[in-house]
Amino acid sequence: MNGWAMISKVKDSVEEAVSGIPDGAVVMIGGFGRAGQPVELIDALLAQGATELTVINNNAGNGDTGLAALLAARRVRRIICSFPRQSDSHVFDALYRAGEIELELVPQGNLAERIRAAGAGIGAFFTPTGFGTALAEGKETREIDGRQYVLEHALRADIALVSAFRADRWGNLVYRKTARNFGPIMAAAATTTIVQVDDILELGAVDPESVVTPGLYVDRVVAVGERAWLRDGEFVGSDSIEGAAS
Amino acid sequence: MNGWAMISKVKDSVEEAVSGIPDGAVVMIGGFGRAGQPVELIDALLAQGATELTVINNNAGNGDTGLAALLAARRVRRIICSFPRQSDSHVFDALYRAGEIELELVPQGNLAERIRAAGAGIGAFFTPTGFGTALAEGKETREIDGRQYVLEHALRADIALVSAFRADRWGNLVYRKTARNFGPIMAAAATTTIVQVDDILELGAVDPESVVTPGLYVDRVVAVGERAWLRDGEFVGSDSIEGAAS
Amino acid sequence: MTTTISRDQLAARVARDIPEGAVMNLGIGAPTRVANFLPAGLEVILHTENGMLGMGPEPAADRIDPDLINAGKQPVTELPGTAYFHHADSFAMMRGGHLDVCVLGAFQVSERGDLANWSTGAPDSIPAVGGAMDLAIGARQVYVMTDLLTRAGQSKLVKECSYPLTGVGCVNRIYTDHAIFDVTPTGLAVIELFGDNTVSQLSALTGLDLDDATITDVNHKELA
Amino acid sequence: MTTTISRDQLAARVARDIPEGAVMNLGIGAPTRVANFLPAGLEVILHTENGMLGMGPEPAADRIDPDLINAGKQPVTELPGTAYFHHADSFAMMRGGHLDVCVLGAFQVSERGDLANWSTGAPDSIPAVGGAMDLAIGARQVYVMTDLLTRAGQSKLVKECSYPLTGVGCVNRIYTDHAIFDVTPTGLAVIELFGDNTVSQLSALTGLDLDDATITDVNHKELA
Repeated sequence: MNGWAMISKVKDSVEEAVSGIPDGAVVMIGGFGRAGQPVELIDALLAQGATELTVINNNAGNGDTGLAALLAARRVRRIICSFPRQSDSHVFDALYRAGEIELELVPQGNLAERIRAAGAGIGAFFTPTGFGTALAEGKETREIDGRQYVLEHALRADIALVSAFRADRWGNLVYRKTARNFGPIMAAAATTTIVQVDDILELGAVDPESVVTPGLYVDRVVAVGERAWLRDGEFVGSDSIEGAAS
Repeated sequence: MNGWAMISKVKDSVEEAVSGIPDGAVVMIGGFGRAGQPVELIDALLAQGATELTVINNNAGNGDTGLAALLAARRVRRIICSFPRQSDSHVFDALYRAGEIELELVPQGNLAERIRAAGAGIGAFFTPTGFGTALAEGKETREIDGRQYVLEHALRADIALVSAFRADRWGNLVYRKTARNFGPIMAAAATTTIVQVDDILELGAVDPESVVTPGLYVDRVVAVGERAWLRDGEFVGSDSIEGAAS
Repeated sequence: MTTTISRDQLAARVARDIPEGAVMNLGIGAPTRVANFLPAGLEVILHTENGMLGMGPEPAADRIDPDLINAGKQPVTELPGTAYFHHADSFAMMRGGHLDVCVLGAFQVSERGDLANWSTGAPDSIPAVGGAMDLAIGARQVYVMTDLLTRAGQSKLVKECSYPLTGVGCVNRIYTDHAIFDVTPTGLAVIELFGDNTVSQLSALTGLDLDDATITDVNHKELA
Repeated sequence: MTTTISRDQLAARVARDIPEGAVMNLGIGAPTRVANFLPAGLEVILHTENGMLGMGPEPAADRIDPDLINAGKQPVTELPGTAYFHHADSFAMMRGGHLDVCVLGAFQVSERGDLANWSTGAPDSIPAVGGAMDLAIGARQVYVMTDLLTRAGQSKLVKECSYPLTGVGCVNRIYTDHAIFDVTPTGLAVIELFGDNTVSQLSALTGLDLDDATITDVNHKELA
C-alpha cells in the first residue's frame, strides 16, 4: 500500500488496550447485568492499577467478578448508575453501607440519553422522565406544549470500555442480541473508547448497512476469543456455560 | 393461527396507503435530494388531494416530479427545510418569490435532531449549531461547560412518508445506502408513518441485528416494486436510469 | 373479608385487555406473568428496555443464551420479527410514546394516578430506580397490576402517595385482586368487580371516594 | 499584482496536511477537490453528512447508483470499511466533535475565526443553509479553503464579517491562494506564503494586522 501504515486500531493484548488510563478517570463500562459487560477489559483495568475512578454503568457489579472485582479492590470512588441493588450486588452493597463509595442514581432512560447527548454534542435536554420525583429535585423544569420536563445534562467520560461482537481494523463494530445495550452510546461519549470483541474481521467484511458503531468512535480494539456459547459465531447451546442462567 | 388476524401493516396500493391524510396536515417527507424520496407516495398524496399542508423535508423539491409536483399543485402552504435552493428547485423558487409559500429554514443537523427529539420524547435540547447566527435570532441561549448553545424544540408531524428498501409485515425496515438519510427519524416522529418499499419479506427474513426502523414506528407499508437499478436486490448498473446522474 | 382473585387470575384478566398488535412492556415481577396468558397465536410484540422488540418466552435449559436477556436479566428468546437496538433508542421508544401498553407493579397509586413503585424511602435502603421512571411515563396506557392491600392490610390505593414517586399522574388503570379501577379526572372509578366485592366495600377498604363505573360502562357499550 | 496558486495547487496543499487515519468532511465545491490529492493508499476516511463514512470516488458512468450520493448530491462509491447511518446520527458525529477535519468554502472569515459562507444577505436571494452551520462547529479542526480575494478584489479575510454568520469563532485555519493563515487568540497569523507574497503585502491586501508566524513556526519545529 505504497508504504502507508494503514489505519489499525487493533491492540495485541488487553493490557495494551487499557494502558495509560489515569487515576481519577471517568470510565464508562458497557453492559446490562452480565450481558455486554467487558469482563476481560475490566480485569485488565484491575491489573493496570488505575484508582480513584468514577464509573458509569447501568448497574454496580454482579457477583465477585468484572465490575464487582474492581469495586472490591477499592478502585472506584464514585459510581453513576440506574440500578445498583441486585440479588448479587453484595460487593457494592457493603461498600455503600460503609460509606466507601459515592452513588449518583439516574433513571435508566435519562442515563442512556445523557450518554447519547454527550456523544452527539447536545449540552442538555428536557426529558419528561423523573419529573416530580426525588431524582429531579433541584433540577430545572419546564412545561413545553402542556407536558412537564426536567433538564438533564450530557454525561461524558474519559474512557469507555465496551464489549462488542466483531470489529474490523477501522473499529467498525457489530454487537450480539441484547448485549448491545449501552455499548454504542458509550463508545460515542468517551474521549478514548476501548473495545473487546470476539474476532477482528477483514476490512470490508462488516456489512456497511449493519455497522452499529462506526469506527470513528473507536480508538482501540482487542480480540479476546469467541464467547463460550458460540462456535464460529453460531449459538451452540448453554450446557457448559458457568453462570449463564444466573 | 387460531383464528387471530396477525399483525399486518401491509397495504395493497399507494392509494390505500395515503388514504385519510387531512387538509392542513403536517407531513414529513424523507429523502435527501432524490435519494430516499418516496416518489410513489408523494404522487399518491397528490392524487389524494390533501391541501394546505406543512411539509418537512431537507429540500424543497427537485425538477418537476415528487415533492416539486406537490408544490406546483399548490398543496403546500409552508415548508420546513434546510436547503430549498438547488439547481433544479425552480418550482419552489417561483412560489417563494411570489410569496405563495412560507419557509422555515433550519440548519440541517438541528432539523435532524429536532425530528429525532420528537420521536424520542425529548421536549427541547441545547445545540451548539447556529449559535450567534441569524437562524438563532430570538431563541434562548445558554453557556454550558464553557460552550454556547441554542435551545431548539422537538419537531413533530401528523404524517411521515418514507421510502425504505425492504420491510416485513410488522413494519421492520431496512434502507439502502445513503437513501436511509431522514427515513428512520421521520418514521419515529410522526403520528402516522407510511412507508414505501421495494419488497415485503416474510416475517423473520429481516436480520434482527440489522433492522434500522423497528416496526413499532410504522403504521402502513406498501410495496412499489424494485428500483430500476436493482435486480433481485443487487445493483446492476445505471445505463438505463433516467436522471440518475442529475 | 372480601374475596380476591389469584395473581394468575389477575394476569389472565390483564391479558384479556391486550389487543392484537399491541406493543407492550411488562415490568419485572408479577406483570411478566401476563405474557403467559396471551392466547396462542395472538401477535403481541413484547418490548424489553434493554434493547429488544419481539421477545419470546424463556428458553429450554440447554438453550440459554447469555447475550439474550430481558430487563429482569432472565434468559429469553427471540421471535420472528425481532429487532435489537441500543439503550438510548430503546428508551426513546418509551419516552416518545411508541409503546401501547406497559404493565407495572406498585407500592402505591394515588387517586390522581401518581405512582410509587421504586423506593419505600427507608433510610437504610440502597436506592435503585432502573427503568421504572421511564416506564411510568413511557406508554400510551400505563397499567398497574397489584394486590389491593399490602400484607399488613393497608390499601395501596391512596389519596396521596407517602412513598417516593416514580411518576406524576401517569397511571391509567389499576388491576387489583379485588377490582379494576380507572384513573379519571375526578378520581378513581371502579370498572369491574371481582367476586362479591362491592364499590362501597372498596371505598371502605381504601378510604377513597370511588365512582361506580361498572354499570355506566356496560350502558355505554350497549348504546355504542 | 501578487502571485497566487491555482485551485488544484491549493487543494494539493491542504491534502498534505491531512494525516493518515483522519476522518474528514469536505464541503461542497472546491473543498471536494482535496480528495483528489490524497496519496494513493493513504487511509483517510471521508464523511458525508447525508449518512456515510468511507466514501470513495465518483463511479464510472455505468455504475452510478442513485442511492449512493454525497452531500452535493453527486454520485459516489463505497470503500471497504464503509458504514451507513441516518441523518441524526450523522450530524451527531459532527456536533459531537468526532470528525478530525472539515474543509469549507467561505464568503468571509473574520480575524477571530467567525465564518460566513451560507448567505450573502441579498434581500431577493432564497436562503439555504444546509449543513453549513453544523460543519462549521462540527470538527476538531475547521479549515477554510478559498481565494483570498473576491472577483471584485475585496479581501475575504476581514475584521468583522458583513455577511450573515455561519458560525462564531469556529475556523482554525484558512488556506488561500496567497498564503495560509492560522486563527490565533490575537488574530490571524501567516504560517506559509505562496510565491513572492509577503506578510506586509498581505496586510495591505486584507487591511488586517497579521502576525508573521512563518519563521517562528520553523524555529518551533527545530526546537521541538
